[in-house]
Amino acid sequence: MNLSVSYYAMLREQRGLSNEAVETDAATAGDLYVELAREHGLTLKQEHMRVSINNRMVNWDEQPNDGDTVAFLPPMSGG
Amino acid sequence: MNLSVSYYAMLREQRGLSNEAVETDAATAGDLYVELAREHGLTLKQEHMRVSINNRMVNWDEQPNDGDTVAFLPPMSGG
Amino acid sequence: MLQLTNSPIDPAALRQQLVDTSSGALVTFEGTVRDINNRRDVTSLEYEAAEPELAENEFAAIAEEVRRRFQIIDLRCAHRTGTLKVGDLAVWIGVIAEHRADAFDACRYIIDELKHRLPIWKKEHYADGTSKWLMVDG
Amino acid sequence: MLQLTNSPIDPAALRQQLVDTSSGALVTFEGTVRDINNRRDVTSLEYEAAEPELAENEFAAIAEEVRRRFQIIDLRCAHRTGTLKVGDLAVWIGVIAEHRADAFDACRYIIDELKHRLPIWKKEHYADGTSKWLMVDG
Repeated sequence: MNLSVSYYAMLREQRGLSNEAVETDAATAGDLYVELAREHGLTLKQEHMRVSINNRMVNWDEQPNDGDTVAFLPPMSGG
Repeated sequence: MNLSVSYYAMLREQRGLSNEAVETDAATAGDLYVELAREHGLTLKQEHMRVSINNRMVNWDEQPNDGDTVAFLPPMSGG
Repeated sequence: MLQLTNSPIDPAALRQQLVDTSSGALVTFEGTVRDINNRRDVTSLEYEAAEPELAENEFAAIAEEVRRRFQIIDLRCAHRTGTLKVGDLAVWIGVIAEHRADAFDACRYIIDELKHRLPIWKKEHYADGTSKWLMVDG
Repeated sequence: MLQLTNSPIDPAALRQQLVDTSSGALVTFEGTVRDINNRRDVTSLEYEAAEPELAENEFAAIAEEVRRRFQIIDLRCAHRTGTLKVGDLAVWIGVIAEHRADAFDACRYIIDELKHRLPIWKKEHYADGTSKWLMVDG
């Protein structure tokens, strides 16, 4: 399937871009991150991050569908 | 001795005035209130009130001096 | 630090007095006149204050306790006197601190103590024409 | 209820949205940029936010929790994005309630949760030319 993937903050800097189109067979959002982390040398640990699909916070075992936007969210620091 | 006595809020209404000159031999602020309460039929209980002498909060056993201003303060309700 | 005033309180002006580059948190409390209290329709409120000097002395004592208990940078307080109608601002308290926990705790301490200790009295006037002097939080 | 903005936050305008005749208490929190954090001289801050829709959805979840836990009338929140300098307002939260305890507790709950959950990231720039992405409360 084809997904749109977004990166923010330190993760965006590590990846070197904000968005990219990804073709993947990853079964879950977590699997997708493992795949992309390996490919691009991303060092942030999954347990410190959150993930959203189509602007809705989801669990790492959520399954993305073709056309979805998946965003990886580093530890937040608003306020 | 001669004192200036101030009443506020419900106590002012009960006494019918805000300030009065009082000649008294009362040894303490508490004795003074007992004296005035008896004379004017004031019903507020001393344990629910506070008292100040010359704009300083004091205990009921504080002794006023000639020329002092004593204020009787009903239960407060600011804010 | 305590402003007793017969005119409307100006929150923006008070807020501007609380500026410090080391401040990370400002917490303010505003108490306004509610239309219903103890299930009765309130039309107006009257605040009577003791001599300003006595109120200021007592507020200074509260402020000293606050500074001893919490790590704050500065604080301000204004309290209305006279006649207020529903929606009017009766009291404004602002506290700045490096960190938010101190600002919250200090602001709350001030309003809690002020209600019991500041020599100010509140008389409520009701829609049925009656009125009543209130006790704390009444 | 959440306003994400690249321009300066206007507290007076937000405050005016929180008016209700049954309200007796308004508590506001303002978070500002401090000149020193973790003992380092801060020159500016950069806030990066996720998609507005994601931030709004997460704030709506926080607001729903607040309304379930505390007896409040209404709330507002604004958060800056972009570059801020020392003294600039980064976040504004306001809560009105009948009684002050709920207004204080709700306002504090919102800022505590927001820091962990709102998809916004803060990068500090220091006087020595370095910079760092912060973790919560860092």
